[in-house]
Amino acid sequence: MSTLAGPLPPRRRGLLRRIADSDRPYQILTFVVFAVVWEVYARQWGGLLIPTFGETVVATFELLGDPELWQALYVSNQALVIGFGIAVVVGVPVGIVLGRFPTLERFSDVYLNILLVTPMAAIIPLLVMSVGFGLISRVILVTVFSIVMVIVNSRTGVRSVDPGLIEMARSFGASERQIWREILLPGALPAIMTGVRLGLGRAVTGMVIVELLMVSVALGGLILEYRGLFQAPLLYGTIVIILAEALLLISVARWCERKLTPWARTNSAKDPR
Amino acid sequence: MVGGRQLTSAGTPGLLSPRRLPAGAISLAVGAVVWEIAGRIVDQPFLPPLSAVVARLADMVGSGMIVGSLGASLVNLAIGFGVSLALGLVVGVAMGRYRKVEAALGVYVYALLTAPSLVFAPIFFSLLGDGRGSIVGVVVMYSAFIMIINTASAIQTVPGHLVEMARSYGASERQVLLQIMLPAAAPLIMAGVRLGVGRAVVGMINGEMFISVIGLGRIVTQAGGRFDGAGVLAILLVIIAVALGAVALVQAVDRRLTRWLPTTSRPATPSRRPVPAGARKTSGGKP
Amino acid sequence: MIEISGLHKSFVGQDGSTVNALDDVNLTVNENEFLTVLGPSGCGKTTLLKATAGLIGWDSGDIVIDGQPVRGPGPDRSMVFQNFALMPWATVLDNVAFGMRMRGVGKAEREERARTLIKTVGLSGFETKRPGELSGGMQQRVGIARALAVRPKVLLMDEPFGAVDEQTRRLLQEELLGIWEGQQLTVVFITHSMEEAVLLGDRVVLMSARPGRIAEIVPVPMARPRSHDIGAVGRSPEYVEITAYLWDRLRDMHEEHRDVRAGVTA
Amino acid sequence: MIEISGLHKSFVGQDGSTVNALDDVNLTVNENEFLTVLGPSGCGKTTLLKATAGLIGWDSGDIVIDGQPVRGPGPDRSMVFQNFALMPWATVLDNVAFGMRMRGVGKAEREERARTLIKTVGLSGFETKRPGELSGGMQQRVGIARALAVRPKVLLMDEPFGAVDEQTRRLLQEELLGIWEGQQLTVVFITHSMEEAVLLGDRVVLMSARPGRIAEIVPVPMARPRSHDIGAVGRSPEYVEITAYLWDRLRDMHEEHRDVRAGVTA
Amino acid sequence: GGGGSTTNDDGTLNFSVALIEPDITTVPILAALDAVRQQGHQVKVVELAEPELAIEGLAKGDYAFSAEATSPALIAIQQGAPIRIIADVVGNQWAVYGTTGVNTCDDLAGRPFGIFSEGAVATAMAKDWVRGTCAAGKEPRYLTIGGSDVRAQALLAGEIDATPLEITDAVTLEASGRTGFTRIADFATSLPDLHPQTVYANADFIGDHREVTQLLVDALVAEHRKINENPQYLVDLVSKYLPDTRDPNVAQIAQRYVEGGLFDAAALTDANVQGTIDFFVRAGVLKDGMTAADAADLSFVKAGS
Ligand SMILES: Nc1ncnc2c1ncn2[C@@H]1O[C@H](COP(=O)(O)OP(=O)(O)OP(=O)(O)O)[C@@H](O)[C@H]1O
Ligand SMILES: Nc1ncnc2c1ncn2[C@@H]1O[C@H](COP(=O)(O)OP(=O)(O)OP(=O)(O)O)[C@@H](O)[C@H]1O
Ligand SMILES: [Mg+2]
Ligand SMILES: [Mg+2]
Repeated sequence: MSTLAGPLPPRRRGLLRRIADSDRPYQILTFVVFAVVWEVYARQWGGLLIPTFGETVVATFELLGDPELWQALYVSNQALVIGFGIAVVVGVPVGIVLGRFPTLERFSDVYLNILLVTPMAAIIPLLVMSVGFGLISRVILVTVFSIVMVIVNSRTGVRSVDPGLIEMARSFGASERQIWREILLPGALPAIMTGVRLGLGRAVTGMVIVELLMVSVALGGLILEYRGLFQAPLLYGTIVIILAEALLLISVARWCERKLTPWARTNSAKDPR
Repeated sequence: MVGGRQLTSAGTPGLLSPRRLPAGAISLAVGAVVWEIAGRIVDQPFLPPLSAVVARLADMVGSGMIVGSLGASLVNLAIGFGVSLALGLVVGVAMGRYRKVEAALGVYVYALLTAPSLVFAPIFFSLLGDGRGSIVGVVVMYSAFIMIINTASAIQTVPGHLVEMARSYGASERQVLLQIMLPAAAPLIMAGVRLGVGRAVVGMINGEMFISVIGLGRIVTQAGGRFDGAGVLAILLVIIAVALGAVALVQAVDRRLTRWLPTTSRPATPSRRPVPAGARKTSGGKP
Repeated sequence: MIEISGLHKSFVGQDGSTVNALDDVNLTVNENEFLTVLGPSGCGKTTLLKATAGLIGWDSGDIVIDGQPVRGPGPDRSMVFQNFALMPWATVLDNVAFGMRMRGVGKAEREERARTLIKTVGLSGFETKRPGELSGGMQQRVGIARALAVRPKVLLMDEPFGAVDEQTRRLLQEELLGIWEGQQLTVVFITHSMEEAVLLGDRVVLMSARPGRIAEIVPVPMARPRSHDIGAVGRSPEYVEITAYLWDRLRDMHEEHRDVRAGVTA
Repeated sequence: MIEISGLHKSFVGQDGSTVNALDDVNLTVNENEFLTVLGPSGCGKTTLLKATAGLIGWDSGDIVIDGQPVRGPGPDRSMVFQNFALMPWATVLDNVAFGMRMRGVGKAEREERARTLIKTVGLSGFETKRPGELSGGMQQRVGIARALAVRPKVLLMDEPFGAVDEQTRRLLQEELLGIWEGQQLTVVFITHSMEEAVLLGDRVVLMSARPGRIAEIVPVPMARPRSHDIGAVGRSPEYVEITAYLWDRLRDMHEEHRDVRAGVTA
Repeated sequence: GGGGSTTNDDGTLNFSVALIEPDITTVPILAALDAVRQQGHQVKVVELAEPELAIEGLAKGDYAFSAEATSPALIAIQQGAPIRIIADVVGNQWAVYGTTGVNTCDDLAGRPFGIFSEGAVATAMAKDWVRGTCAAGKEPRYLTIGGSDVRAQALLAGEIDATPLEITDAVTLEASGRTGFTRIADFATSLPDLHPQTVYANADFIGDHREVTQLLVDALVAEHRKINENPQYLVDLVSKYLPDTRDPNVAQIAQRYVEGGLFDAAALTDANVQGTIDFFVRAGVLKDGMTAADAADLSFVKAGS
């Protein structure tokens, strides 16, 4: 490994060097590999439901011009926004409580695990039977999908906060609530944000799954329709758009994370290469 | 109020870990009672009382349906989770440590984490056929990415001064990874592994529900289709038992690996007194 | 007044062995006294201070402050931590203001007091830096400013000047003495510097190691106020005499301890 | 021989401001020299030491050790960190053995050497404890033992005895001098104690604050070996003279610095 | 040849058949496959989750036969997949049921009407019906809900006011004890030429292995005949092939299928295959221009009868 020691390289560097140092070439490289493998596989062994890369790209742009897609996105995202909002608002405090009160944790642990491992697809029929097909059940499913990630990571985050800081805060008479807000929350923030990112991913999955399996509206409905009609490029075009949305949301979360945890950069061990 | 782990364990050293078991058992028992009562009160097919579900389960076990299915499912689970764990650690550490790896792979890892695996059923089917391969693939899909991301984040939060210290002793990159990064990141990594193992179990069932319909997934699909609440829940009990076993295993490893972790938690004894005077006199272990 | 009587505290380690950190500690700190504590590394000074702060529990014994038994931290006390205990996510200004915020001091006053104290400890210009960007000594000074900012009645200081150079230390000592002389304040001050213990203290407590006990309490007769010219105090004959005495006592204790170094029981 | 020439290093803070930590530092450390460094808190001592250790980069200038420019850490150097940098998950024994493990020392020898050094720093009986269970001074001693264990040719020590009591410090000083006298070893030793700097050093480097520069290098003429009776060295007239001189110089620097405290540029 | 098949030394075949969640309508096929097995052939039955997967496997030649909704097969055929429809699984069994107070299409104006996704047969029929019978501007509000069974539950729970159901679910609805549900449209009578569920095969396989295909079709026709002679035979088949199904209404359901004359594998003709295609073209699921000859190979049913 090259080291960071020695005089730092001069600030103005050769073009080649700058290119090699930036992220872009690696991103482009992996993308090209990915696209080529996809194209070749689809051409050689593809079937009715496996479009080529090129077809998918075309279909994706086609979809983007289609008002039906935007309508579907709008409907689907209602459940996502509400459901994920609930997951964060409820999950973070619950995670902190569990990290802070070991007794509570010991008793609730089993249920957290159960929530984590229950295949939601299996209980969808039961969910439908109990709360019906409306927005509520979609919201519930999104929340159930994402909240465990938030809780588990928040809890771990709290556990890794330096206990000396809690002592310090208590010595200044911080109430339990203040300890939460001032020490546990910021100290656990990097881990919490990881949980939020994971949860966000899961929430998008939940949003689509519920529409696939329960009430085929919006994006899930589009997927089922394109699949039923064997319109593979449109099918995967829709999926690409869903993933793009998820990635966008995750980058927003990352951006927030960087804004919220600037101190993490001075003492983290990440190799800057 | 005052004091940390040393306080709670002062009189009962070594009792800490066995104590976990009864806690789980107790809360499960409470949950069971609540379920039974709720089930009786609600009296709806979607919430049959626990007794009915257990009876159904006994029935299913008696007919040999479950045991046979379970074996094959568990093998799929083990293979899939093993692959995921290896991927999770290797790719996760690489992404956490090297910015360029993260740049190259980040998008795909997040995309695949987010993707509802169901929609990839045709791809698995096309790539891996309708047998074990597809189901193992689904298990990997479900569990690997979450572990990769958690591991990467964990690695990124390792305190820089420890890495500096190790490098000052000439630690090689490999040694920094193995001796500093992994132990320091262990708590967060294990949190991810725990999520991963749970997801793997879900993947196993979903693979059996949404690609080729076999094993437990088949039983649960059929029960769901009949709105046989008791049947669905009976299978879920089995799945949850399997998963809890797997998670417990991970947690046991976790506890071994992260024993050093200081407590940020409040002590289990909620007394506001620093400790009743003299209460621990005998436990002090004065020579 | 702080009355500590019959205090016992032992730690059970993760490896199962027990360390007797405090063994029958009896100590009275008078109202507005400046008490300094000396003792070998690991003898239980920090433990004693944290117990007084109400941060850790103990096995038996009592700590009573102004007639009230200690049950936890209180607004009358504030502490300077040996390991600084700064919040890595907060700026210097926010770290210093933290204690005040916990005690409900309004924002404007908070900032003003914080800035004044940052100046006092010589960190002007670093208000917006985070701890990760400070040198060790600078971090320590942030912790001192934070503890002073809440204007406590009892100030518990755990090796507060250990990481700063002697000049800065002298300045901080003078500042501290000035503050102490100017208001109603009891100080318990742990240090490894005999000079510092004598220069600052009304009495010097000597602790012995494992099990931690109070070995001796040495009164310091030098006149107050000393803050105007600490250097002069350091040249007075009483100062030289007491320091020499402490030096001998501590050496004896150290040698004793080396002989019976058996504080750790399996 | 360590040759540092024209070393510049500035930190760009997260708030956008720049801190000049080192500004044109020139310094030669001779083979087997014991060099001590004094300077106001935050003047760049740690930065200089870390650069020499090959742990951080710098803006311009050179560090050359035995003819080889420093490009990273090397097996010839080991460092005692100001903030200890102990691995919280490892026991005292494992922490001390860490450096040796990195350098491929076999397990049996590792353990044996680690145990010897743990005894040297006065921590026998604590081999199986983890850092969280140690007092501040004990943690510091673990860090010292770890650095000594690898038997480096250059030992870089950043305030290594700052958190221990004076008796322990005296013992450790004697041990360190003994080791240094007994083998081929170059030591760069940062301290805040003028006494310590003079007692131990062949030369004392005075640094001035922000921007960090070498203000003066003061040779220490006292005879070697000094390890047998450090106390006696401390009573010699040369010692008293040099300490007084350093004291004056540092006070001047401090006052200067107070006037121009403008090291932070927006 | 296709069908993932291999030929054994003794001339018998190894091949796979893909089925989607077997139910009462598919058990005759399972029975027929047993008959094929008795001739020495090795038949592997794979249960898949989605009809699309079966079609995909069929098109790639992994499977020899499959049996499910007709429309995906037709769509795939139109896209050039080597698939041929060879026999009928069950006739048009669909009917629209409405809750209390819903008797005609107009009653549904603006009210929730449960359908499955686009492209599904039942959806196409329901929309066709709405187009044909509802007054203009009185369309119901469509609510997409997967699975006939789920829709039956939703109807029971009052989540929707009407929906197309299969016989099995209709019987369940009737047997639920809740009254007031009416059959507002019966596609079995209005669209008798539509065959929503058929048996289809990999074209290469049936080309290479005509005898085996014939064997299967004949066996299926025979099974259907036995059922029509005695509905109890179907009940027996269900308990043999779907042992964990404990539908208490199975006898009643069997009776209804037989009464409707819905089981007749040989019922496919060029005309009604064309009719089925035309219906899907009308529904917008298929593009214009497909003929019965493109989609079906009826030689086997013809040879049998
Ligand atoms: N959390 C803990 N768990 C276990 N043992 C502990 C803990 N804290 C302190 N000890 C032990 O208690 C003893 C006293 O520790 P303490 O920190 O009070 O020493 P100290 O006098 O402050 O030393 P120093 O001057 O080095 O800071 C030590 O032997 C230490 O190992
Ligand atoms: N990682 C960093 N980021 C930004 N600024 C830094 C960083 N490390 C050090 N500095 C700044 O560089 C200057 C010198 O720091 P350094 O740690 O070298 O001081 P020092 O001489 O060791 O002080 P002390 O005696 O207090 O330990 C300080 O002003 C500090 O604020
Ligand atoms: Mg201490
Ligand atoms: Mg420093």
